[in-house]
Amino acid sequence: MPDERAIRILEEKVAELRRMIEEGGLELSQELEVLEQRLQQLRREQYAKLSDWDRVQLARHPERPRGLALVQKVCDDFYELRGDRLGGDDPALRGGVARLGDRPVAVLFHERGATPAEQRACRGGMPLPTGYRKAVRIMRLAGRLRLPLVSFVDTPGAYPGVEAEAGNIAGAIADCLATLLTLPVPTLAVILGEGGSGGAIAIAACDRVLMLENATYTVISPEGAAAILWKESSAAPQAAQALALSAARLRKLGVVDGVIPEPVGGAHLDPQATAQALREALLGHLEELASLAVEELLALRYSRYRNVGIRDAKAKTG
Amino acid sequence: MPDERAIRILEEKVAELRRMIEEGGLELSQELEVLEQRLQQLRREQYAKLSDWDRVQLARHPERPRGLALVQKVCDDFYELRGDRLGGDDPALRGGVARLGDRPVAVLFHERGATPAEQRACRGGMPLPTGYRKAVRIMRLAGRLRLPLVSFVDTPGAYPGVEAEAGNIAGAIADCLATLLTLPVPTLAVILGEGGSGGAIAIAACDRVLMLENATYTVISPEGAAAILWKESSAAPQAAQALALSAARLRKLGVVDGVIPEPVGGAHLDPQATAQALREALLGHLEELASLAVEELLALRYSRYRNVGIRDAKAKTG
Amino acid sequence: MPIRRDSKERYVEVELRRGEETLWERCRACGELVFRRRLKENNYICPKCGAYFFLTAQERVVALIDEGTFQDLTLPLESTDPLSFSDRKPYRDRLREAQETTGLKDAVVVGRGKLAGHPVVLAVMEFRFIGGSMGTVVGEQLAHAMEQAVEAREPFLFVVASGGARVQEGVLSLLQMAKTVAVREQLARQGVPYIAVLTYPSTGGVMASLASLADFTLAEQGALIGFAGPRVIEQTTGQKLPPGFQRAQYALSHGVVDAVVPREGLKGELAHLLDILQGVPSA
Amino acid sequence: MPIRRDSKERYVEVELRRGEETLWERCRACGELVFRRRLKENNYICPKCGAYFFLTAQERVVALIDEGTFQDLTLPLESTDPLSFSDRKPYRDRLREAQETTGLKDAVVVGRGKLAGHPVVLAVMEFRFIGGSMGTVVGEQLAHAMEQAVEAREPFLFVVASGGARVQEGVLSLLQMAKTVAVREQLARQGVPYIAVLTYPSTGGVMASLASLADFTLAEQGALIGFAGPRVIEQTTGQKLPPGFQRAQYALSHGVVDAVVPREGLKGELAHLLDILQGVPSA
Ligand SMILES: [Zn+2]
Ligand SMILES: [Zn+2]
Repeated sequence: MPDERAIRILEEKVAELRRMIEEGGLELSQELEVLEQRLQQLRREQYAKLSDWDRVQLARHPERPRGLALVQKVCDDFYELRGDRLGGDDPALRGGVARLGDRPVAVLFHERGATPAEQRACRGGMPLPTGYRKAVRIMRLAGRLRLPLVSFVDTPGAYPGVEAEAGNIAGAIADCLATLLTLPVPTLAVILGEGGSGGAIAIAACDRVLMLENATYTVISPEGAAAILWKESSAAPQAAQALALSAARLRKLGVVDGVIPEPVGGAHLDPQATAQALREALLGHLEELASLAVEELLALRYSRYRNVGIRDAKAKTG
Repeated sequence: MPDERAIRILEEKVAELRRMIEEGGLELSQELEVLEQRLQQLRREQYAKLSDWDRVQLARHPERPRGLALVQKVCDDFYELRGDRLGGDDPALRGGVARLGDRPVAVLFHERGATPAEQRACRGGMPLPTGYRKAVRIMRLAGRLRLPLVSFVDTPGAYPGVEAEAGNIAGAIADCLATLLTLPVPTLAVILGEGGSGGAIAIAACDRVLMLENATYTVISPEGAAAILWKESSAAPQAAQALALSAARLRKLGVVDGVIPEPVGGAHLDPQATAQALREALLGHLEELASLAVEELLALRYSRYRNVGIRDAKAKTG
Repeated sequence: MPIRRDSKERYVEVELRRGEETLWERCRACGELVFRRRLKENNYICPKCGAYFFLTAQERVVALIDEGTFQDLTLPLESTDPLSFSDRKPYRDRLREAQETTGLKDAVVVGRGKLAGHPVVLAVMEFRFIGGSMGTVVGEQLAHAMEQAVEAREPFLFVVASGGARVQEGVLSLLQMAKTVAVREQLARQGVPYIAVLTYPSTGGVMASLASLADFTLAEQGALIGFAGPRVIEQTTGQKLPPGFQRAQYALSHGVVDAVVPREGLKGELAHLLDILQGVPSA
Repeated sequence: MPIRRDSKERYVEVELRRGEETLWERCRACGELVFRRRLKENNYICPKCGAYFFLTAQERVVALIDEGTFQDLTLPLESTDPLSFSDRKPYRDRLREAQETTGLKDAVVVGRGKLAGHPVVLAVMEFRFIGGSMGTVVGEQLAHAMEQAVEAREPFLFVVASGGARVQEGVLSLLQMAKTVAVREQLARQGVPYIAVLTYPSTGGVMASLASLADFTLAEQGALIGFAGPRVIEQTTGQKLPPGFQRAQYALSHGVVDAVVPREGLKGELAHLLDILQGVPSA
């Protein structure tokens, strides 16, 4: 982000002027306006040239709207459901029931935690098997009660640790997929921040998959790909580019059904506007999906996933 | 068992004579025959007057045929399936697929262990949540592959321990019941030894429920009932009588569909004959159930369990 | 029922209230005398120490259902004593005594009413009736309640207060586990929501069947939730029980319940959930 | 692929065999030279030390399927390199090299044949092809294999040897997890048995989808079974890995597989299972 420094300087100046106006009562509003316009312009210019690696940073931005705070902004009401009924409850993958517009829905979302203590408990938003098993429970509940399911995806990936393996994290993710793909209700996913690998797709393999403009969705982190394929961690920006992890690339690949624009500079600069845009997109897709008969919905979903990548595997004689 | 001592003495004499005949080549076979007849007669007499408390002892007899050894005798072939796919595998509740006559079936059974080490691992045949979750997995597999399910029940009850509660043993039993009662294949249970409370019914709520002649099936152990209701442990024999836990009483109550006779003196005196009788009973019931359409099977099952006890709750005006 | 204190949960004392109408009641947790009307106004929470008193099934109904909307649907059934059971006292005598104490025929009340305006069908267990145990009558009443919920297409609310299956009806009680689960699966098939509220105690056969299978499970603060009772576990295994074992917070952290709610917040919490579920099941 | 020894499992060494046909092969576990024909006769288990050599997909087929009954059903597909991916080397070059080494178009062989007389449809992964990774071609071949099994009403056998999703096809590889699971659900609906055999390695995206959802799951002795690789776990968490971590016996004791089978017993074990399942699916 080459213009980053200019933007920072301008931001400081704007803040300074604003303070002077407010505190000292100085008449500098014209100067302020000029500076603000210039700042917006610079932001737009910088924003227009974001590299995929820049987007990875935005997707990970500590102030990016995500988790419970965002779900509460997007939905009209939310009631959290806890526990997998098998002995545990993972704070890194949460869910419940909510109203979205006029509709009751079931909701799943990754959580990174609001406080440092919560953040530790959420392991940076990397769920344990118990999280995915709670997700399966909530999916089944959604199926029983005919509630559409909305997934808010934001995880670096499932937790790579001994306790996760001891609890069969691979099987837990597979069970999520099997449940989600046969669920007799509309399913909708939106990638909010990081859509990291198996830990993300476990709740993202839906009838419709949306992405926020700067979100990423990838089979492996750019750092991981750099280490494995380039054999040097400094290749992460290149890897980010190569992996086609941006919303725009994935939209072109047909993996994503819609890209939701973010405020200039990124979602963290206006969480309320982001939530509002998200809400409208979700309401529109829900409306469409709700008009389908269950058999039709399942047939469309099956065809979508049965055929994914099929045109990328070309027939070769011999 | 008042004639117990006479029987033991006769048994010793018979064994002694037999040894003398074999080792010494003595011609005592006539005497042996007389003694053996007398022994059989005593056994029959004693057997005819068994109290329910006596049957509790027989059901718990350490040499009673049960677990893997019995399943292998009853079935033509058996392949064990291990693990709940959630992180554990309980040796106290086992299962797999087997052939029974011409039919592939799924099998579940309680296990108490053959060796002392196994017995410790099986906690006296009291399963943990992981055991019931493995049972649910095998039930679902039976449903997918259209395999009739055969349950061999023999447990003092689910394990009453901290780890069992921490793993939601109550929920695990409830899940077994919910899965079993909606399984789209014929289900058959036979109570082999102890059918102890929730830990037993979790796999016993089937289309047909059979009992070995001296097996018990009870809501609480006689000792437990004595402690709670009589406030003295010495009342266990009375409690056994009061609880109506015997096959004969339960057959009369309509809880059990068939009682399989045991060899005189109890199943432990001839495991092979017991297994054979069991096998024939199971084959007969399987044959009957297999002739039903799935919808009919489920309707009959629903009506059986929906209506259980209904005639025991009488309408009362006022 | 011994008095139990648990340092991990503020509201944890549990007492059996006497049947008689007296002006004052002595709190067995703190020993203070409490004015009975004051106690009632305070949701039967001791104003001195915060201990919870048992609620009768009728008091639960009053606490949860909007005034004037409750319709009693309890079937006029009582047990036939199918085993002719007698321990130190005949079961028939125990039944008669429990009926006299509670004014009920057995350990559950079934009805229909509105909760903060939302129609529900509910079943509320009565702990004073032989420990809220489930025999053939309770099983039939619960089945009936769920069938009413399916018929009315209204959420089913089950308030649990039960030590388990009724010993005096033997395996017939055990089989009520299967019966109630079978009917619960009809709710599921019909898309009818099922909300369970677990109170002190929710254990044994009821917990190992219907009470564990709700779509939404709330625990009243201080509730005891599990399968085997704490004393049985200590005696059978010799294990030392961890602090807070089987209490509502323990159930929450072990994935068994969705929320722990103080008694005074229960109706509001249920109203919140029913608000969200408005329109479920769809007609 | 580093050589790993695990004191808990006798057969645990794993090696990559060279492509060339040589008379002798050096065992990287014990360092001894082994006569290649002897190695082959011994199921590619080192006769000196018991180490397992990797099997190619074709060798797996030979080891499992009755002679003369195998019919190759692999579709004539290869990757279009949908992302035009290049790291230090273009993906197209990697594909070409892997194709030359293995004689396959991608990392899986699909076919139909008899196993001890029992008809099966099988898919066998080829670890030498870019680590047995699953991209769009592998996903399509697996879907195709399962559809063949449904059509023929024959059990589906999946022999896993995969490190996970193919990085070079990005999210399209990730989505093959959903694709293969969706088709697996068709097997379930149709009552077609699905048997998985997990070998070294069975990790990553393949394990977190199709490979975890079998009706019957056998692990070859020494198999590595899990989601995250051991090195990733050590690096991310700093945790010390327990002995035998993610090995076949560990998977067995953690409820992930039904049996651990030495390589020489694998066909017999599968035959036993198929014997019992005879007549499943019913026509
Ligand atoms: Zn008090
Ligand atoms: Zn060697």
